[in-house]
Amino acid sequence: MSDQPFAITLEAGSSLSNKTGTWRVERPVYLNRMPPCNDACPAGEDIQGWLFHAESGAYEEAWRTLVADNPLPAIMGRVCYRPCETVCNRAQLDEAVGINAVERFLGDLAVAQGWSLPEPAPSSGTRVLVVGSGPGGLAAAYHLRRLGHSVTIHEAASRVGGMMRFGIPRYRLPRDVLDAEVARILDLGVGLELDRPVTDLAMTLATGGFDGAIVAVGAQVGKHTEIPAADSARILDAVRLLHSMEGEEPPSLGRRVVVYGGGDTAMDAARTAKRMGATDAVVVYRRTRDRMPAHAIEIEEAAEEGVVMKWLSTISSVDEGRVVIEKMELDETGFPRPTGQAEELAADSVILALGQDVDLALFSDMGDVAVRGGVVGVRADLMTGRPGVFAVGDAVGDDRTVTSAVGQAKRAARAFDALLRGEPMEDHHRHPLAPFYSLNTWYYGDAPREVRPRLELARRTATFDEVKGGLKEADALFEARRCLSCGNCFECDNCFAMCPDNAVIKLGEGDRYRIDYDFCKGCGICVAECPCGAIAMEPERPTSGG
Amino acid sequence: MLRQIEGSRAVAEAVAACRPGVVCAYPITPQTHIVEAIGAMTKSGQLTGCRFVNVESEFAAISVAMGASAVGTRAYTATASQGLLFMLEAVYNAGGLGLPIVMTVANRAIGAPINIWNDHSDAMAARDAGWIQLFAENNQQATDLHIQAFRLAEEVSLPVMVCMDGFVLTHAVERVDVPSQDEVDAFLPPFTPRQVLDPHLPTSIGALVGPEAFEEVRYLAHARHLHALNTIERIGVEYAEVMHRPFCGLVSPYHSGDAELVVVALGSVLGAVKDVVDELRSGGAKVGVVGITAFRPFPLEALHRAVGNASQVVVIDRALSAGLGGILSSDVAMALDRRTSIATVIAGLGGRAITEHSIESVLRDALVGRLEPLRFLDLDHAKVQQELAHLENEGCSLPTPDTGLGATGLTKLVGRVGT
Amino acid sequence: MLSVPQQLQVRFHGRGGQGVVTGAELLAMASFREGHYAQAFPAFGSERAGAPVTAFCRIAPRPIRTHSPIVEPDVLIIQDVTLLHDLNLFAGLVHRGSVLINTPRSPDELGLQERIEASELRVVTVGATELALAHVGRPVPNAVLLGGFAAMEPVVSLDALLYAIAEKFPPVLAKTNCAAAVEAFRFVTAQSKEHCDAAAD
Amino acid sequence: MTERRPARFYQVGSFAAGNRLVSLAERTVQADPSRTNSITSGHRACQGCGEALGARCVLDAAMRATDGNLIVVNATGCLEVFSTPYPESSWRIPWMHSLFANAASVASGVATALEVQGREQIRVIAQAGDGGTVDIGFGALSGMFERDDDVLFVCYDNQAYMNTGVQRSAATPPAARTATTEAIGLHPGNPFGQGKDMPRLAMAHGLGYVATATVADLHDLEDKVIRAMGFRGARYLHVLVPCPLGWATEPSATIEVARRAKECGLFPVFEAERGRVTSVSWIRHLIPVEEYLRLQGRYGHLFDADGRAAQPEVLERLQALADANIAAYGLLGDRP
Repeated sequence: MSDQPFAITLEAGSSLSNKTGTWRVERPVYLNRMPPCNDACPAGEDIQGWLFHAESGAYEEAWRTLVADNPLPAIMGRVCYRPCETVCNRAQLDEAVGINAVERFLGDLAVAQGWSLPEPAPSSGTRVLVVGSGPGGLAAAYHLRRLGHSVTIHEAASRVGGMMRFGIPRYRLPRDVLDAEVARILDLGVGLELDRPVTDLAMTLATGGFDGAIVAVGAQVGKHTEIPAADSARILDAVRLLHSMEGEEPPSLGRRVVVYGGGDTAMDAARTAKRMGATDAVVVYRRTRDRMPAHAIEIEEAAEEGVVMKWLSTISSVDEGRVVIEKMELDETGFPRPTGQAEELAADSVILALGQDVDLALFSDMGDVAVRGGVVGVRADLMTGRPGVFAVGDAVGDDRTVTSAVGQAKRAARAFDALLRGEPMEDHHRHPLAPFYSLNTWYYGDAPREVRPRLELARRTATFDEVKGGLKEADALFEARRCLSCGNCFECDNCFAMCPDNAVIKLGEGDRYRIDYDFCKGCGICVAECPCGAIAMEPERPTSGG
Repeated sequence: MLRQIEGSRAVAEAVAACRPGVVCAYPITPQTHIVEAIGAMTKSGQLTGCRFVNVESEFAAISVAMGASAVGTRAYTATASQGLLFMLEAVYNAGGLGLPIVMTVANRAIGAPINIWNDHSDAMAARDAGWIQLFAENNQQATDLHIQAFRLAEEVSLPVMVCMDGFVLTHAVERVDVPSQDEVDAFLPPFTPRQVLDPHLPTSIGALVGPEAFEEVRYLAHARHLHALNTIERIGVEYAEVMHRPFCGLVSPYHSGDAELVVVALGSVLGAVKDVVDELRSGGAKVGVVGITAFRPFPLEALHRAVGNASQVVVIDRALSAGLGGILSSDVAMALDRRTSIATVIAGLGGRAITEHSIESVLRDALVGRLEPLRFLDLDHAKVQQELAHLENEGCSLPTPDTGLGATGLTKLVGRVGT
Repeated sequence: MLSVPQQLQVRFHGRGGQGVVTGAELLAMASFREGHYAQAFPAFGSERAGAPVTAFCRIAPRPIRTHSPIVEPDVLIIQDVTLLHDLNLFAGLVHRGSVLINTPRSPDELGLQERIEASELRVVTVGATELALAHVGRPVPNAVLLGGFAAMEPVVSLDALLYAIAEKFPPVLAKTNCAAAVEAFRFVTAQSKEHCDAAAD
Repeated sequence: MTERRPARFYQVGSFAAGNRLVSLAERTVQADPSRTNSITSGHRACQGCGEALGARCVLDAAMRATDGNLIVVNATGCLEVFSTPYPESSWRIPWMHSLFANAASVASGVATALEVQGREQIRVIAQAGDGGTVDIGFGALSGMFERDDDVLFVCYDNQAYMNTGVQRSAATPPAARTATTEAIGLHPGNPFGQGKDMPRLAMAHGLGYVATATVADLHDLEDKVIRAMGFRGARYLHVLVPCPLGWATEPSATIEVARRAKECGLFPVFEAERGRVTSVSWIRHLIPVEEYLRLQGRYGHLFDADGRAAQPEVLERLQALADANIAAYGLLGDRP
């Protein structure tokens, strides 16, 4: 430079000695926010996490991320009521991401590919009893086994699966899928003893030499109500009906069937009746549709299959071939009260689906285990009053879905493990939620009107044995790629590309970025243009800065 | 080769022989013949490796030359009068950036009133632009100065303006020895720029410079000009040898060594003055003349030496600084001892002929101490008196410029020369 | 080489488009060829075609330093006879100066007697335009007229003039102009001879 | 431009600078860690300066297109002042500043000289703000255009003289407040019916390539720069670069404002060759002009304290301008 004219001609790039970071009053910081789907998932899945892998077609990695929390994706992909999709931010853009469909795709792919679950940790020498082989039991067994404990499942029935087998009809959950995912868990070396009802938990623990137990018994006892009925009247219990669909000779229901109740089980019963040849399947419910406990999707599908709903009605009596119905009306508190008007319905049989109870007799000899209102009292970590004894699923109430059972099982298993190791349960702090407004959705391609119907179509195609079909690989990929990655950087390079001061440093694929506070002037463009809300401004700390 | 040739043509051929890479110009009288000729040479193929750019204004002409120079290509342009003023902002810029452009200024008056004829107002308006300014006395010199100008500009990294009187020289057909290509090649090496825009060595040319360094930048520009004084002489000597010419340096003295009265002037008027000097000397008067070739940088020492012991200096100024008087004479005054008196003769404005007769009468007046400090040569006094009188009736009384200035300190400088 | 007095100053008068400036330049080139020093320059103006135009030519045995306009010409070359009505035409013309006029008519027919006698002028006429039309096919009399000048003033030889014409003009134009110039030279030579004879009487 | 590249609808970050799901070639130059950073850190531009960003995007793309053989001539203005205050320069490429009005001419000289030197592989960009382009630099620019010199002229349009304190230029839009068109009197802000449509003027010169773009769409902007470098002769690129100072916008809103300028139709984004419009960047989500104007203090007088229209008739006139663009350029494409 010496020969260059003084001051008139300058050295290239010499402004690097001018640290403009001192201009800053606010500084951008990278953060992770909780995506609504993960937040809402009862099974505690890292949905965004496994979608991230699915987006790039890394399906096995996606599946492995998934089963870290839930060993039953193929099942979950069929029976879950998808709270994740209800809260999906994408729904405000065009259509919620078909998370459940992708989960099922991954689950089925894993079965087809014969992917096996991760190897258990070295044996801890601890023996754990799991009561019940339903979703809660299986999930608990899986997590405990992975943590190195030896696990034995005691199942009262002669076949594995609990309510997944005896409560959920085949058309919603084909048994080969159930068997495949159960087998995969058992392959980890989980002991399964069938026809082993546990009637006295304390004794079973003692005699079996178990260090603890996770009780995951399902709600298998149908509720009853007193209805005046002729002896000739044919009245069955929905739970039994669905149970009897497995294996032994199914009962004959006749052509005209009335189902009493408004829960998912009522829908299952009605739709099962349809499949058993009933021409009329009428659901009688004492309140209105919006108060029906059954999930909307179940009601829709039942209606599509020709199931008729009778709202604001109670059955006052049952005779051979007919039932008498009394019309109800809602009082100002929304409680149904009789109107006195009666109506007759032809019915060859009446199925009662008025809810289920859990048989908690096994705790009768455990004074320190509180049983109230048909459920076991547990702490936040799902441990009962008896140290080392946990309860999950139907037994602790909650929404009594497969998904929450699986989620509780995971939490119980981890809590149990921590207890055994004498470590406190590490409570990983939850990130703040990533609401829709925190996103800059410009950067996501929109789904034009014409393709939106296709989204739905791709997710459900009616077949005889299974209502919903699976996604083709292309559709699954497409669906996965619709994820907005809410609250978590997916390395779109916007911050790196749009900083007027080149103050964002790209650390390389997978390593995200770093702000160069020597030069960042704190304009906040990176925050404004981050598609997924993974950067935030915070007040400059006087001590630091460029 | 000796030829009877128009000044513009001779200059065009000299410039072409310097192998410029980019020549750009906008038409303005009386510079047109030069660039027309160069344009023709590029089209005919006589001048290869050169692009002639027809630009949309003088402002663009100088700017194109700057761009070309900044990437290391020899650039040339020519202009005059309003054209020079229209490009003046960029002229200063080229001076400040030190881009070694060579530009011919076919000196012409500046309007209003519009006037296409010769004087030095244009060059004087650009005298502080940081350019080297050389003035040609005749077409031989104009030709030679252009060739030296490229060498000079590139050696000292400053743009050079070669001034030749419009029409008087540009359109005069005279005997000129136009150097051959070989002779020019032997004298002028290829252009190696001091600073250049190059993707391999990126630099930033043309920074914003604040108060903390601006004065230093200007100081260095001044130093560069002072340094150029020596370079001009050195190159002059070398050129004289290579081309077998009489040496022409910063100034050209003629009978000034023993003169008591020395005339100082720029450009083509010098010829007539020399004739007059011979005339007066034949009558025994000790008069001489010093022509200034390098007006910027101004050769204070060389001029001082050339003027020698003259007791009186008469400066013929071909431009007027209204409200002051002579421009050249103000500079000349700086080169003189206190005891040397100085008078300014404003002459040849807007093409007004400067005849030997008029020059002679001025000098005779000076010799007998009858020359005012400021005289307008061949001024139509009747006309201006009438106009002044008219103004006086309007209520504003004005002193007549020449006598008016007589009241100032300049009179004290006027001494009588021995008679 | 033909001799020049101390200095010969020629002033050309014509109209825009008649090649007045070129005429002065041609004379300078011929003088250069002849070994003299010469300087030609136009009276600079913003005139357009048709307007009166003036040009000058200095010829000297030593270098010409001055660049002043010529105020006292020794010779006038008038390319357009219609300019004679302009009284300033003869301004500054030296006593016993010469005048070359482009016209087929004789000096007597031009009504210049008074002036001629007053200043003892020598006036020569030649129909240069006609010659130009005949040889060149264009009414451009400048080169042709110089043929007459060569015959009239012993400063440049016809050869030097023809050389200059050949150098200045493209071949065809040069050839025809030379032919016309030669004819003008002969015409004026003859005329001058008559003049001398008449003077001898 | 968006229409030219294969559409990747539904995909994560389809329109982001980079996208891990697509090849490096399909990502923006700005997403490339090895980009030139033609104008590097330490420059003195305001927080959120659109011009600093725009210049880096344009020049980095040009550097890629020319394989590093680039020379840049810069007119006087903000960009020049904040990038080269002695003793520091932010330019990492050969760069020269001469004057306000002569960037195009200087660039002509550079290009001509390179041609004479037989180094045509080195390409030339002249750049200026709107003042140096549409006003004081227009004569030189028109001359360069007309001679078809091998120069790409880039105008970073922030719609006023920001360097001198936000005075009105011939690129200042109607109703906008500047220091010389204050928001006072009967007709506050810049008058309607004035100003130059510079891209159209460039097209009228019959240039091989003319394009408009904004800093909001890097794919589009970079594609156009790279495309422009594929042509020889004079080319013109007009880039809208919001100025937080002059527009009175949040520094963080720079990209959003530019995006809305395009999405409301007030700033048509298109390409033209030899005077004919050859392609148009469609509006993705059409918005009323209010949504663009509302973000900017320079239009503050058009809204009352509660953000309601204070001068509906002015908003209507501005909307009419947008509608006219939408119709003239078919900014809604083939969509209803």
